[in-house]
Amino acid sequence: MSEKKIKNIFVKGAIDPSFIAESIAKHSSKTEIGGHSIFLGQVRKDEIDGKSVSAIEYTAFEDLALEKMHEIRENIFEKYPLTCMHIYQSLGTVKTGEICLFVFTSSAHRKPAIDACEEVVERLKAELPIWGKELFEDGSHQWKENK
Amino acid sequence: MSEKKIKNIFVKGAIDPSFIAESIAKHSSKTEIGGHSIFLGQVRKDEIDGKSVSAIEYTAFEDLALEKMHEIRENIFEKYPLTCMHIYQSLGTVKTGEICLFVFTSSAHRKPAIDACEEVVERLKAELPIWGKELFEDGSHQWKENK
Amino acid sequence: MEIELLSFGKIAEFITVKRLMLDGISDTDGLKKHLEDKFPQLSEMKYKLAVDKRIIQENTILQNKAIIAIMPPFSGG
Amino acid sequence: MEIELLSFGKIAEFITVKRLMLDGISDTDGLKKHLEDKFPQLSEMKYKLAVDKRIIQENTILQNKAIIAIMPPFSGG
Repeated sequence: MSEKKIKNIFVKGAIDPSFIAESIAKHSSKTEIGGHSIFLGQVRKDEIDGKSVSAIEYTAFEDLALEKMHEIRENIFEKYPLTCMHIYQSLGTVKTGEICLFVFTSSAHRKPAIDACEEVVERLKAELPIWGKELFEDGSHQWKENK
Repeated sequence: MSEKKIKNIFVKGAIDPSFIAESIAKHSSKTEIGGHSIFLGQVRKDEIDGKSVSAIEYTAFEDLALEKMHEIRENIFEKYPLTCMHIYQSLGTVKTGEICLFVFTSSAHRKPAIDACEEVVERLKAELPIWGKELFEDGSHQWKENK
Repeated sequence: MEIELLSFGKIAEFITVKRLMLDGISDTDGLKKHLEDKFPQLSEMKYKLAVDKRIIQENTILQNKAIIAIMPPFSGG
Repeated sequence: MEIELLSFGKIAEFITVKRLMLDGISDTDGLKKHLEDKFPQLSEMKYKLAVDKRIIQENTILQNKAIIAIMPPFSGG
């Protein structure tokens, strides 16, 4: 992991469950793995002042986000004995009920995969320059804020 | 959750990634969900004294396991604000690289789903009367022990 | 008194009897001693008993026709 | 000195200028004051600056042709 190979994490639009299935299936040849931990973000139909969110439109400062993600990835691999880690974040429009984030970690024993997955999700939300614009059914919008 | 409806968790053989994809896809209509946490157990090709595990054969005291799982499920729903929880454990033979456990929790915000998923995995492994017999390539076997 | 025996995992490899007549044994402590005498391998391992599908943590009175499960450490997941 | 501006999220709705000529401003503290005077909405919100793709935590000297990103709180995931 020491050479500076920046992996892309961004995908256009929603993440399809069949893509998640393919990702999982690819790991069947990695027979040193005993546990996978997956986090999926799904766009919630929040109601604000009687208006419903119909989609979130994601934008990012992509270069900076990928560099930051690379740094997080290296930290996480140093900290946990992981076999693999895969991260996908949507850009563009993702409708309510669709998947916008897919974090996938694997390790020989369950604990590192579980802990690393949670830490990646927290750090990604706190540190990556990505913005979600909540689009309402009436055409108005508001900017999402992470808690 | 108070009526005594015991759900089955056992599936025959390995859990197919396409089944996991279908499970995820079914949640797109539950638009109050913001986060899903998934744990997958995969059969590891451990080497013991130069012999490789080729599969694990799972058996269970099914009635007791399902009652215990029901109790755990009720505890978890009392403790965390979850939208849903799904649990599948293989019985019979699961080959190395295949999935033998699928725990899937969902909630409006990420934290309850993540914490509940981890707790269910820990409790399932500690409390459910299920046994894994590690089959080696040479026809011998040993009984798995959870850590 | 007659009880039904269910054995699982590694224990099912050496306790294959399904029914047991018990004389002078009235509780699970007595049953454990009886089983460990009869199956010395059992005394060398950890195991739990369930009586009528309830895992027991302490000595429990046995009823006629009780179903006793003998369970080695769990290894599901 | 001339700098390039990249604005994101909510901030991109009111800071649309892409280039800025700065007179008598040599660091990010000076730039922040300048931007907040020019765009009062900015002074009412939290934001971070990145200089040449590095998020800065403290006052930083600006070079000519620097690329400055103005970023509201992140909300990815």
